[in-house]
Amino acid sequence: MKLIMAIIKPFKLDDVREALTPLGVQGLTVSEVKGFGRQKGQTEIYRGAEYHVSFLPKIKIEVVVPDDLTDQVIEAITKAAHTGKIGDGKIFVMDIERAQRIRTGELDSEAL
Amino acid sequence: MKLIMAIIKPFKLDDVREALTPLGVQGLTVSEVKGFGRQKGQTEIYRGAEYHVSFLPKIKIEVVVPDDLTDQVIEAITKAAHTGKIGDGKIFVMDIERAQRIRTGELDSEAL
Amino acid sequence: MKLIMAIIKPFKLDDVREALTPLGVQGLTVSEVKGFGRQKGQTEIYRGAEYHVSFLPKIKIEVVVPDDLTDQVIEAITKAAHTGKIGDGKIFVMDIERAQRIRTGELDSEAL
Amino acid sequence: MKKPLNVWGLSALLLPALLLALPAFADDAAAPAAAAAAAAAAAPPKLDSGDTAWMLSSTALVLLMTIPGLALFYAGMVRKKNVLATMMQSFAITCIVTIVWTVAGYSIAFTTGNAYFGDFSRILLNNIGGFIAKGNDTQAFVLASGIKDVADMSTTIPETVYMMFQMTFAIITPALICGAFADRMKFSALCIFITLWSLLVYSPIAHWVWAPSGWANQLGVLDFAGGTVVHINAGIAGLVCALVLGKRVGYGSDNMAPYNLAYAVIGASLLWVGWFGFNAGSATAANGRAGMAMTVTQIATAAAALGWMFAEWITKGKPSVLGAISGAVAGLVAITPASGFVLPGGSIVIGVAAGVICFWSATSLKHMLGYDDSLDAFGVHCIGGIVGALLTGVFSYGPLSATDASPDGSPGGLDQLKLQAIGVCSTLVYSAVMTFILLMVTKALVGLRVDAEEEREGLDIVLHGEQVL
Amino acid sequence: MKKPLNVWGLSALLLPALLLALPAFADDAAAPAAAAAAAAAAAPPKLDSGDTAWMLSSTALVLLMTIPGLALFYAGMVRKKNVLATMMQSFAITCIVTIVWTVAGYSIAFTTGNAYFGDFSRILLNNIGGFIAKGNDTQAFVLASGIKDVADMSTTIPETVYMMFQMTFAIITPALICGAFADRMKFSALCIFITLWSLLVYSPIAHWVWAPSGWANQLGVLDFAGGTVVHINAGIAGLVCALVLGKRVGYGSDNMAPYNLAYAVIGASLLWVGWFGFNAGSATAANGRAGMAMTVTQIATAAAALGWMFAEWITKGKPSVLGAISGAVAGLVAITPASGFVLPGGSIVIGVAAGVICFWSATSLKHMLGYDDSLDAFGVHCIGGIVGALLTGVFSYGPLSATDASPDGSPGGLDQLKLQAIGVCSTLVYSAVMTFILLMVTKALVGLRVDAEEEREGLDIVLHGEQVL
Amino acid sequence: MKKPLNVWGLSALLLPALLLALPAFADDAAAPAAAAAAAAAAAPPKLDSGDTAWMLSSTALVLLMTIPGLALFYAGMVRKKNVLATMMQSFAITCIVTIVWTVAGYSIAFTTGNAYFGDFSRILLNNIGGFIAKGNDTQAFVLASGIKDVADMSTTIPETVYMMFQMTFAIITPALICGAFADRMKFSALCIFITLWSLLVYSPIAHWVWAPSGWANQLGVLDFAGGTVVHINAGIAGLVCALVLGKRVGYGSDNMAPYNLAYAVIGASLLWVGWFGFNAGSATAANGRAGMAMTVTQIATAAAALGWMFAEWITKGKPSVLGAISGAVAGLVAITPASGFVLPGGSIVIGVAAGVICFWSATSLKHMLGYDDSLDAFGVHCIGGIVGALLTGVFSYGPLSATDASPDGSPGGLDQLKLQAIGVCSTLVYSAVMTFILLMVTKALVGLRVDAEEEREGLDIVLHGEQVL
Ligand SMILES: Nc1ncnc2c1ncn2[C@@H]1O[C@H](COP(=O)(O)OP(=O)(O)O)[C@@H](O)[C@H]1O
Ligand SMILES: Nc1ncnc2c1ncn2[C@@H]1O[C@H](COP(=O)(O)OP(=O)(O)O)[C@@H](O)[C@H]1O
Ligand SMILES: Nc1ncnc2c1ncn2[C@@H]1O[C@H](COP(=O)(O)OP(=O)(O)O)[C@@H](O)[C@H]1O
Repeated sequence: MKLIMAIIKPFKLDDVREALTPLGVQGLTVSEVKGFGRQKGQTEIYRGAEYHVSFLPKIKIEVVVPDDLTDQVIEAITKAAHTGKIGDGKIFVMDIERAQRIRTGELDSEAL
Repeated sequence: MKLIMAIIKPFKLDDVREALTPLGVQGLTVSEVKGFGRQKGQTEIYRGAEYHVSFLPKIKIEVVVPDDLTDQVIEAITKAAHTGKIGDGKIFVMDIERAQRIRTGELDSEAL
Repeated sequence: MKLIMAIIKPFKLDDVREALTPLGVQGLTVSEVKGFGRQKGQTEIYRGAEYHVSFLPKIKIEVVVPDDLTDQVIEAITKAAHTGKIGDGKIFVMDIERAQRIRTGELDSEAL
Repeated sequence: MKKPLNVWGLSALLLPALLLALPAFADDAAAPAAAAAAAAAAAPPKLDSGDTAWMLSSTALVLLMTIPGLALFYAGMVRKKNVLATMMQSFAITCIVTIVWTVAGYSIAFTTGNAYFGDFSRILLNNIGGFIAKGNDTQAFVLASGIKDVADMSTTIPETVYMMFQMTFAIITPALICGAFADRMKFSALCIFITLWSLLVYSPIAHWVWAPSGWANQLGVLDFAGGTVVHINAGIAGLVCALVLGKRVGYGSDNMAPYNLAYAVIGASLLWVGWFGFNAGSATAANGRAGMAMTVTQIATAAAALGWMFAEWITKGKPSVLGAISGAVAGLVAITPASGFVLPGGSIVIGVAAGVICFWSATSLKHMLGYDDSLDAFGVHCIGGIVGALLTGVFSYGPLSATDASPDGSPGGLDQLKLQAIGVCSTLVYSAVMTFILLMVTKALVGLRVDAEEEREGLDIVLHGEQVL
Repeated sequence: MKKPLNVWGLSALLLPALLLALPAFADDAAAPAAAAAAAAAAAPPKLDSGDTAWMLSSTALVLLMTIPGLALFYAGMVRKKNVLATMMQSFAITCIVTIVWTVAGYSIAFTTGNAYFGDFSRILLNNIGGFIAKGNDTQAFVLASGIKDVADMSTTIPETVYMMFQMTFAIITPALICGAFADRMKFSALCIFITLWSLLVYSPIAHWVWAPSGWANQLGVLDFAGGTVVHINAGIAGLVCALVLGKRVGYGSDNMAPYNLAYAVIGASLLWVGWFGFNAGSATAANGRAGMAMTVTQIATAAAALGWMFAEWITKGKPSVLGAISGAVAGLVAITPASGFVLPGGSIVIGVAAGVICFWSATSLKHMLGYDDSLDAFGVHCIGGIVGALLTGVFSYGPLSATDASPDGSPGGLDQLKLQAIGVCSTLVYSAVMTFILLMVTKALVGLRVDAEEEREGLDIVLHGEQVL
Repeated sequence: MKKPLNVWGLSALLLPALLLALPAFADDAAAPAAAAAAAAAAAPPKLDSGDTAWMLSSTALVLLMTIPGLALFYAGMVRKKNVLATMMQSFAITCIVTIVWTVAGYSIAFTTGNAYFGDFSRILLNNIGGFIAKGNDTQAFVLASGIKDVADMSTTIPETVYMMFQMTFAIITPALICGAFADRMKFSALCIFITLWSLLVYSPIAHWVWAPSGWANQLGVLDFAGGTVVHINAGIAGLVCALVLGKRVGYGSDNMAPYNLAYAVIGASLLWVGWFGFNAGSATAANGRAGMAMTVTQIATAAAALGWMFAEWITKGKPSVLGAISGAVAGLVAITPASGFVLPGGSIVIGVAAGVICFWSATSLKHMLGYDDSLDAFGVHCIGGIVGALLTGVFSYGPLSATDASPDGSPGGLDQLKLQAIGVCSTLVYSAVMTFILLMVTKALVGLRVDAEEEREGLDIVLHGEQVL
């Protein structure tokens, strides 16, 4: 199994989730994160003092999938999260050695 | 070393932490996340418009342990986080190549 | 490529970011987490009832770097996040099999 | 980075107002003098410290309704990225309308002029301190009719207090409109549009209904505290804004759940408390009518909140907090025109009707018709205002409005109901048409809407360079 | 998804009230007529616009205490998942009690009836506008005793204003109880319980203590603004609720740290400000007694806040914000019965005593006895109320309560202390017993508590389908 | 864990005050008697219920400014870790100053004494209830001059009400200072410093300016509602605190963006609403002067908010919410001394000047000079206060301050401007010097600042053991 971790723009979350469902992805986990990257942050102004906010709000999606789904999932995310503007985000893939469902104790691909 | 990542129900956090301490786990890191899965989300109502909230609040625990503790830790988490109801969550295991304690520079299992 | 995950004290975030830029790190992702560890938590008092808060606010930095940068990045983080006091945090290293930039589809080290 | 403000745009604002008003000015320049003469003939009206005390307090209460009341009510219902921009709308409107009212709005609304428009005798509050000597006014304010056969209206308070109390009404009315175009209007457009709207829509309608020389007042249309002037007016203007600006990006697909309903509850609560100043203050005195106005306000509000709550509980299975507070606001709106005219019994009916009907309009009608009135400015204020304005004509109790000149007062009945319908319709038409024109003018000057990407990023950071939390 | 509301449950509510009240009704049907006759004989009491102005403002201030004051104070102390449900309790109670008070509560409390229960002459506020002519009441409200040898109480304000001011007290009292059962009561149960409690507990006790015909009033029990009627009453009812409903799931093991103490600070601050209306408004006039009531309220509150703060600082090492605001509320509670009777010196003693004793009751007594009074409705309101009610009997200063009929007023002393103890005990007993009975009735109708899993998920989403942030 | 409170430190507080005051006490012990005699000769001044009603309401409004107004305004601008500690400062100061004012502050400020310091005849509010009989004061309060050739000032309200109204001013003034040392002062130091400052800086300056015997009052310095006494005084004290305590850790490098500007907007809004009590209440009556004071307050505030907003829009490209609310506060500050003396025209000029100048002082001057006045207590309150105090001397309109004794009042002009400058300078010098001394005393007793690591961790958890959210 692979853990696919995608950093995307927040307003793309629903699109990505909808793109994954048809592939048979039945679960995923989402966190609010702040991203620093090529996309330049925003300038905030407080009593005339300008702060450069280098961190922008992003969404991190973590989804564990069977090996054979990996490519399709990556492709689906790329498509759904794409705007073509800087800051669209990244996808990283890691290996998962083991997975277990807490409720039933099912293991590995059974557990996803 | 292994990174054990567990997605659990929020109110089970204290139970899980208490289950790990006797095993010698001396540290762990916790994030608030939102989970999408078999457990159906909630319906929220705003001025009569019903929103289906597909994401439910979950807690993600990340704990790095020496290889030989892996099984016990997984078992302890499974037990402590179990309610038997849908949405209890998952445990994923990844390999950690290296660990370092910032304060002392200690490495690997010394660092945990 | 490696995913370097560092848990640090919140007020060290800017220092760490500034330490990484000269190394050519062009992106990273940050989350607010709560840490449990050797550092003893705080005591909060509510209507005379003392709660021991075992979880302390920490920052988790996730940064994916080419293999050859790994050591320098770890060193830079260690230095910048160091205060010498308990609770300074940890650095964990994992292997990343694949990376992709959503905007362009660029792969692996091109994508970082 | 936004481009610096288009300064000439703003300075162009006062022109149309001046042009439109010139005829009125010419016709009635002599009126204030006449009024003064009439006042001199009768015994000068005496000040009453108790009435003044209550009106000073009421003014504070009504200001509290807009800042922070309405600011919180609206900000709690938008998404996180628009919270500050939404609060800024209420706050900036408070400042802008204060100046507009001082410069010309008050004069347009509450001087004699003709039946449609006041005159310019109080421009820049000219001579408003004219009766002051030794730190106090020597006589109370008279709302002069300046017209034969139309009686003056006497108060027992200084004119400054009357002007200030009315100013707080002039402030909240345009602020209510913001609910309709929340999340997408440019701030520069808002500044221009509100300035024009205050002068050319609010002030004239206030004149029609509340000035002794106003045509609706003379006709006998009843509107104690602003059902037509404030709520129907703002609500229909909101609908026009919602239609002209179009739907929010993502409307119908994105989750637009409120950021923080706790803010909305605080806001609704402050609206309720402040509304005591609005309605009971509209008696311009601390008397039995003020007491009855406060009583019926409380009862109608509670009845409407429960009406909406139970309607939702029965039809949707759960009584929501947003429903309860929305119902309360609907009740407050509906009782507004009636508050100085009806007794507790009538107020319960008005409340329940407002709660249930506005529940329907905000939850069903809106989706049926498909406009995106973000925070239901139309669904609650216009519909609630119409319910209240019409039922005023049904439940009005004579002795509350009786005077020496009119010993029967204005009791409810079919005749009164017809008059109420006239008031409602003319407000709807005038406000809708003028709002449309002023939006077009504003669009021509600076454009109305932020672009789609800015809207997605959120108005807080795009327009104001700030973020909440 | 919740099952739709059990409508017949609610409609069954008024029955017990009617049954219980019938004897009173039969006995005293003639009383209002008698009172009217008496009033006619003397010169009709004159309205005073200054007093009316202050009472209108006070009414707004006391409403502000409940919404948003108490709503925020309580919501800030619960966990995130119960924030909206907690605000909803205050808001819904405001609406429910408004209707209950209008329908029968006011009549039960403030008409003659007998020594225990008013009559039904003001049911549905019947004839409350009876003196209105030409937009004002022709005479001020007289709180009729209707009983030989017991003097009427005259005011200088319209009855509507008196009724409204008292309504805000009727609203806040049951809302205070919610602190005890926060986080676990069903909303349907709350609606039913509060309706019954308001009619059958609050209104009668208000009658005992404040109606000229009430037994406690005739006996000479002093309670200026509601130490017994409001705080002891709500506090002991809270304790009974906490005992009957049982502890929160996870009590003693889970972290139940407050969600947002900033809300609690705002809430406590608004309670403080609004309490000026509560206490100084209880003078029913803008006079020296109101001024002194405001003065001693301020001093006792500050003294109690500092008392709690230093007690905590010394014993726990840190002065907490929650401690300071809790102390302030304890001081406000304790000075309430005393506020129209004592001088600044006495108020400092009352304040310090309330701060230190309530610190002990909320932090030690509660843990010793082991009940789970979530937000210390009992520990602060009942204990603080008892401290204040008894010390009123010690520090009462005669000239503040003197009248022509009683030129010495009610000076403090052993005799008065005994009377105060009687007032305290009878309130404790009656409220506790009735609360228990009404909880049992409610339990039989719809059940009292959400189930454990719902409680764990949080009331916001389970009961109202909404979430904060 | 903090070490338990150093109790003797606090008890040592009152000593210096007593020592300093002893001469005054000796000199003037006979004065109250004399005043009483004088009062007896003339007809006793009558109470007015309307004026009393307004002053009771005003007192509530001014308390609302500090809690929760200022508490929220300041808490919204600090970082998350200091939110509760910042609210606690306002709340604790409210409590502390209430006691200090009761014990001695009021007596020092508003009794005769000499030109610099009152006497001790009202220590512990001694005899403040002296005129009470049958629940009301038999005569209104006279602010006795006790000095030949200096007229007494008569009011129409009970002394308790006057004392309470003034107490709320004594509360907010030191609370304003907190803006300067936010995020770094020890709470124990704050308690001690504020106690001393209230007694030895605030009360004397209030005496100079507002007591009939005060030197500035006799000289003819105009300060209607506290431009010098409150704002310049607090602002300059803030600057001294900022300089003595030094910059925040991380100033200039760390992101110190406000935690929650929504809180700041609520706070600013409540300040605005409450300020009606502050300024219009300073008329001590519900009359034309109060009405005009409310009017000019509203206009100047709106003008200043727009002034700051457009200045920022033009120079920085975006109108920020923080800018608009800061401008509003600057306008409120600047109109304060002028509010009972000027007409609407003057108020617009004062407002615009305050908005633009304070924009410059808070955004440019501060960075030029390099002090760290965290929340611009100096930049807004001192600078705004000076703008207002001086322009009062320009725009003052005679009839507003005219009396029988002085039929021309105090019209603006060069002479008056000079007097205003004297008032400003003496406040600046006395407050700065005394603040410095009292900070040194406090430092010697308990130290002023938390250590760097505590500051980094945040005051909420370190000082109070609590956290927000
Ligand atoms: N090397 C990296 N490691 C971890 N996260 C990264 C890395 N580079 C970028 N990111 C994340 O991806 C987001 C988008 O990257 P950015 O460089 O701004 O634009 P783009 O994705 O178009 O190249 C960043 O905000 C950050 O959260
Ligand atoms: N494939 C997955 N990858 C990542 N997280 C997952 C995955 N499947 C489930 N989860 C997480 O686990 C949580 C529980 O899963 P769910 O399917 O609802 O119930 P159960 O754990 O009982 O099977 C989800 O809310 C989600 O956060
Ligand atoms: N085994 C672990 N797995 C994951 N996170 C850990 C682990 N041990 C420590 N941490 C994280 O590192 C933080 C610091 O650890 P702690 O033991 O308090 O101090 P130190 O880093 O000085 O040893 C913890 O708060 C926690 O977030």
